[in-house]
Amino acid sequence: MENLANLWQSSGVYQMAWGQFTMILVGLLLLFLAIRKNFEPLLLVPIGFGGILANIPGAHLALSAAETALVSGDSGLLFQVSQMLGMDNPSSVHAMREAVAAAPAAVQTQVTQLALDAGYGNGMLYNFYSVAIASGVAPLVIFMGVGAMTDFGPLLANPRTLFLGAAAQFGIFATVLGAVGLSVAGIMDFSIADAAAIGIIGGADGPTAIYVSSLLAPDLLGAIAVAAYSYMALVPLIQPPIMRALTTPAERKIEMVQLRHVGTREKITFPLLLLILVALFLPSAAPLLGMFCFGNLMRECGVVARLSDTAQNALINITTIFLGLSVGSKLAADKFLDPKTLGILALGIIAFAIGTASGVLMAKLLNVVSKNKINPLIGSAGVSAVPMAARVSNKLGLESNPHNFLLMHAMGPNVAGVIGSAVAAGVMITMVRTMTG
Amino acid sequence: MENLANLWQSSGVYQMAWGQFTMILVGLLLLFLAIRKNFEPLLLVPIGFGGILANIPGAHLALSAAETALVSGDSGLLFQVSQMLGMDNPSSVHAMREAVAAAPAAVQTQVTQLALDAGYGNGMLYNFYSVAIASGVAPLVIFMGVGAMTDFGPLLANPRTLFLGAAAQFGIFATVLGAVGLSVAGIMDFSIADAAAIGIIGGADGPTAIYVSSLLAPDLLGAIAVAAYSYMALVPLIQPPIMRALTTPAERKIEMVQLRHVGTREKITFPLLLLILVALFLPSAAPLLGMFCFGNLMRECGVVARLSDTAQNALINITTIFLGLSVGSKLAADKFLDPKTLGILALGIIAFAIGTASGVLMAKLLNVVSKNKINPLIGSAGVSAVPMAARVSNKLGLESNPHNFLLMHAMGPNVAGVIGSAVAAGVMITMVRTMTG
Amino acid sequence: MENLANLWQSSGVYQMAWGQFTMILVGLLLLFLAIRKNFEPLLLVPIGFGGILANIPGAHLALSAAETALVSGDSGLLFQVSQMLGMDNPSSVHAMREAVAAAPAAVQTQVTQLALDAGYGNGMLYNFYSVAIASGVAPLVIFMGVGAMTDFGPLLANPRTLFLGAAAQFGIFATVLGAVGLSVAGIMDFSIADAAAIGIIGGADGPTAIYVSSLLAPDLLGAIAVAAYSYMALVPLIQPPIMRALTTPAERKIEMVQLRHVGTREKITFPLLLLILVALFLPSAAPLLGMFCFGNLMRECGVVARLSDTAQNALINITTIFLGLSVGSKLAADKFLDPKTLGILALGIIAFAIGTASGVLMAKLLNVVSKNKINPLIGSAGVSAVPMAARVSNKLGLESNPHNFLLMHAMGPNVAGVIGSAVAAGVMITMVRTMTG
Amino acid sequence: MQDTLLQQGMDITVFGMGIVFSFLMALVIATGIMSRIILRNFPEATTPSSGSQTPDDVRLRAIIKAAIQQHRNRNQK
Amino acid sequence: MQDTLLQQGMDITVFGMGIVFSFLMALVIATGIMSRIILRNFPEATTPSSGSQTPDDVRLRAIIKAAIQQHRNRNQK
Amino acid sequence: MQDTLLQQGMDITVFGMGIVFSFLMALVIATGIMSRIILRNFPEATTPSSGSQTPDDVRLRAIIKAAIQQHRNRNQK
Ligand code: NA
Ligand code: NA
Ligand code: NA
Repeated sequence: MENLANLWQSSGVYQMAWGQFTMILVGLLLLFLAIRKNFEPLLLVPIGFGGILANIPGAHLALSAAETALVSGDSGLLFQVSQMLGMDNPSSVHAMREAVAAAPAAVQTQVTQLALDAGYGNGMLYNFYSVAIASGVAPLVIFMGVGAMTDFGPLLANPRTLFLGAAAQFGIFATVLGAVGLSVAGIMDFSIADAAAIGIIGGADGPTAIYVSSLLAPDLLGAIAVAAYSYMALVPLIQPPIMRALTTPAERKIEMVQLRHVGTREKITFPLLLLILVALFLPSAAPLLGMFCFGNLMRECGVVARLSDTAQNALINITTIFLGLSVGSKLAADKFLDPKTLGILALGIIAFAIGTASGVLMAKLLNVVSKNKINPLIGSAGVSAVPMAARVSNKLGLESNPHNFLLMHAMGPNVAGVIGSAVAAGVMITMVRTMTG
Repeated sequence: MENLANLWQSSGVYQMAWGQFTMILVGLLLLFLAIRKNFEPLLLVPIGFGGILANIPGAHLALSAAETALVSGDSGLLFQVSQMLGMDNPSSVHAMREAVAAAPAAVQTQVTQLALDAGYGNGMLYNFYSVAIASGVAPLVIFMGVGAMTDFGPLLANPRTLFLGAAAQFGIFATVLGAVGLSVAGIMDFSIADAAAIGIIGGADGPTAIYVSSLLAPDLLGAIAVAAYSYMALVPLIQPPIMRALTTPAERKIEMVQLRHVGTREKITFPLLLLILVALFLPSAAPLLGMFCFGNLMRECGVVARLSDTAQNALINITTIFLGLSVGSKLAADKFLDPKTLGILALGIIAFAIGTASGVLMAKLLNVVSKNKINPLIGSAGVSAVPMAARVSNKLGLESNPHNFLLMHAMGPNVAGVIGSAVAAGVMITMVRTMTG
Repeated sequence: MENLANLWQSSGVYQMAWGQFTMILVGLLLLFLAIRKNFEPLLLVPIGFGGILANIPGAHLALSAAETALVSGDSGLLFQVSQMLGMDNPSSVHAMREAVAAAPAAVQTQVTQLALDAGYGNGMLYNFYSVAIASGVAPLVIFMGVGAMTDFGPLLANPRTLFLGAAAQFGIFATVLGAVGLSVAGIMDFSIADAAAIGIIGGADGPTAIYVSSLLAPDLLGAIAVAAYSYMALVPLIQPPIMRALTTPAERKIEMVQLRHVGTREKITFPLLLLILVALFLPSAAPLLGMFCFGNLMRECGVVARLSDTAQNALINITTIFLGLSVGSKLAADKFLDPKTLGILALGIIAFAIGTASGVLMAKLLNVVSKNKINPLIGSAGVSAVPMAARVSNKLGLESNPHNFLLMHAMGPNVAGVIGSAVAAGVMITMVRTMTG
Repeated sequence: MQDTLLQQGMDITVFGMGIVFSFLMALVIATGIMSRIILRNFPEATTPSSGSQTPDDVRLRAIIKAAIQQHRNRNQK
Repeated sequence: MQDTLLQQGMDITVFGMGIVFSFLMALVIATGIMSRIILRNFPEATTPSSGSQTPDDVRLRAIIKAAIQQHRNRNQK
Repeated sequence: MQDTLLQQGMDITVFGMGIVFSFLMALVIATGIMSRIILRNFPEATTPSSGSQTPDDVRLRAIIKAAIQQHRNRNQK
């Protein structure tokens, strides 16, 4: 009988809190969007599934050994932990979890050893998160793979489009200001690190967003990643009205000069050039852009085809699976079901809108000062969201002028946007660390 | 001269104990069975080879830094360790190794640091085992890959076959009772955790067996994994006599209604349904069944084909290599050459036999209460051992009735058996932890 | 304004020291050699790129958390560290870094925890190095893949060629003597461990060289790996003059008997035979040769084709990427820009030359005592450098006798050289540990 | 102690087998409901089953199709 | 404190946007110089772009070529 | 100390080279014995060497065979 009671107490129904139930529904919603609506399925299928796993009551898949011990341990164990933490009278287990997270590394080690001795272990998703994201490796490997898949030809044929990629990053910084504004107005409570991590959603680049928030605001990582990937999938809905509002029919009809052929030598040299500029001026962007350039060099140099092939296939696929599940581990109810998530979702879509607008306006500005006209529809591709945003530019271009194929022209600002948001990420990481450190 | 003596003392011949010699022969036997007799070669080739490597005298490939220090260290180092362990007069190095294994995590860390300072390091296979098995990740990744390879169509067309998969798990629990019985009778000395880990051999599912024994009885893992995979390979020998003995010729001739077509929607929904039932009722089975459902969802959802492909190929292959070598590391002579191994081998084959019989009998029982008759030969497929057991059902069916193809019908109970043994694994892990914790 | 100053101070230009600038040029040179001159591009592209990354000023990609803290921390933090190290008045940050490296593991843990609490983390390349090389796993996995790519047929058809592979290893030991000589003469300051690690360059086998130097002389690893791979690429330039000088035109015209067919059974048995000899006589070579034999057994046994395929493709490619970047992390200016590097480069080329000569001379010696004549041109292939050295033998053979194809004959000593240098590696690791331990 | 071990074994067997059966019975019922809902609401016009075609297959077939087409064109000349 | 947060946000925006623009402007200039140097010194005879062909493609084409060749030979008999 | 270093170097060279030779000589002998036993007891009817065909190759060939077959059938109409 006691056994039956134990089993019942260990079963999900008994332990399920409303938060976990809600989060399982959120996970199912993400899966629905990914599978039926084709919202970035490569990421949102693992993220949604991981989110469900993280919220299975009693399974503790997303908790460390120490957290599991705090959640499931008896009062004797909790007392020992409170002693280690120097807490005389801890108000709640939740307060103790926060105290452990804030404790010096040596104390954390002690608590972990105590948990291990009591028979608790890390949850599966916690291990995935530690290895894939906390170490920083998964977003970087994805970036390497993206580099190996990127053709800089259109950008090299028309380097001016880098300005479009730069302008579109204004979405990032406007969002930082927005997040700060919400805090100053007392509506939300975002720190400067939170604000920076939220802003990066505007970069419209998943691995960059995950990398930055893992460093600056790990608690918000789940919401930020979900927002980033969802809005990337929504680019065909978000961008067109903004693009139409900011351009005249005449502008939308501009035909662009055909791009010149770009040779192998230029393609090989470009990633090295970018790397050297990073080395000289922006060391904090070195991990992201370094791996990106490395992937691209492997692609273009022509002598390591088997490595490039693996970086674009087996390696990026394996990493994507574990990255997605790890992001899902951050969809735990107590982190995600927070008013902050609403703020993040609202700010994220504003970020995309402002980025789109800035890109279009910059294209119009460039047309003022230069002879070879740019169709401002390709400005919106500067947000990155490769290759969706470029396709949107192409589609709107064809609507206005059925003979005007903008796709290749839009690939320039599109990949420029990847570089631009990695630069912005580097700047923000450095500045936030200086401010808070 | 001293150098020559040192080299001789470090050479294998000098250090080889009979146990290691025997285990190298066991490793060669496993390789022979795998390569010439086609006994689950994907696993038994790495396991057999790993077993040989683990028993190379003087190489210490399967030992941790601390264990290597205890085995090779001088008396000064041994004295320091005994002080750390609080042993006044340790009887043997073996006793000290056991004391280290039982010591609190903080003491283990101290001993390890001492060993590292003295220049000892972890053996190669020890590292593989820690990363692949002790962390739990390798069996889970294999399960994900198996999920991505599994077609639930036949099961969905005839869900009643889930009962066959349930019944066949009686082999597991009968074996638990058998192991307990041997202990009570004083013949063997199995704890309840040992008994549960041995029972899972009857699940006829390699990764499940490895996962459970890594949690409940790591010392027995080598013997359990070898038994599980060997008997899976022996299914075509073990099952037919039992199946013939329990069925009449008329029963064996039963033709089954052709399976209905199962659509994509059902196939996509099924893994999610299973996941939700696990979340509600059986959180302890969440890691195994969660990864299994994730793999299957990737397969069926149709939008992440490249992830599904990687899960079925590169990722599962890489994991299999390291899983096999890691299991081999548990074939060290002092663990494997133990009367317990004989007990495990004997109990394992009984488990298979009882599981087979239970599946067949359950099919006959279902025929009593239902209209659409089931050919009881497909009941034996409920032990899992995918797809070997289903092929055995098919073969015996054709013997009795050359027009009766049972293969697809047997795939239903076959995959049900995978679910069934994962459920059994979850139940046993929870109950044993409650009992011993 | 303060912010701008901070950013400027964190930028590369401000922090770039001449050493780092030089090393970036060295990295670019390696990339040039790899891409344009086809110098072992699979390794030298990642190594060169990693070398550039490691020298980006201010990015600290190759430093541990503790090292980063020492390099960037304020005086308060430095004071705390010096207390932990028991240094009253540390002369420089460099001295403190060395003291940390030499400190007991427990003290290192303390310093690391302090660094983590202060917000410093491991650099990306440092993490890659720890996982891939410090653990020993990457060279071993590469060796497994090489084993899976190796056909021992030519060696089995003519086992005498093993003597050529043995003789060519004299290059290794002559170089050890050379390094010791430079130290005794006071020109360089190599320890016996350094000398052994340098000698292994003469093995002309990249993963073996990296494995040995990671164990015996991690600080020299960068220079040793660069030398090993560069000289392997230079084999077509280094070997021919030596081969011509040591052979007569008549010898170069010797036609060899066609190799007999070697069956599957022999090919399956050979890796097991080699493994058993290693187990009996040379446990210290067990990790390298064990993984090599395992890869070869997977290849030949015919029942694990999917594992063999993965070992030869996805797995070895992934490992190569991270191995290369990790080696690059050892191209930090303060390690590489050292007179020792010049010594290593000079000794390395001598090693190749002596190895080549020894192989050729041994072939001539074998001809004195045996009936079936060996073309001494295949002796040089004993240095390994698979398959470059065998191709060189073939080319020189065709120059002298247009009907004489030596390629398959040279593959025997070529793969024998891989075994030979792995044996030499094992011997040296054991002997150096005995001497210094 | 031995009694306890036996008792523990019995407990695991009885509750274990019970839960395996209950869980799989729940799964049978839930699967039945699920299938009925889907078949009623989304009666499929026999769609080819997806999920097993890798992009490689698709590419392969495309290339082979193209190769054969090209070959036929040449033969027709 | 709130003032400081606002100030921090402004700092990040102003300097951040400035650096993004300056960096990409530097990249535009450097790329321009690089392209000019390469085009002047190594005028390519339109080489086919490399880097995107995987070994698989190559093998595949080779096999298909061989298959068609073989097929044609048989047809010609 | 310097003497010792030299001595250590000599030791490594002499014993190292000795062991490399002895080990490979043992391997030559063992290989010879192994080959003789196998050739005497299992004289092979020249079997094709295995181990180098990946499943991909097999699938590829099957598909191409099928493609050609199908093509030929159509041409014969
Ligand atoms: Na962007
Ligand atoms: Na089963
Ligand atoms: Na060699």
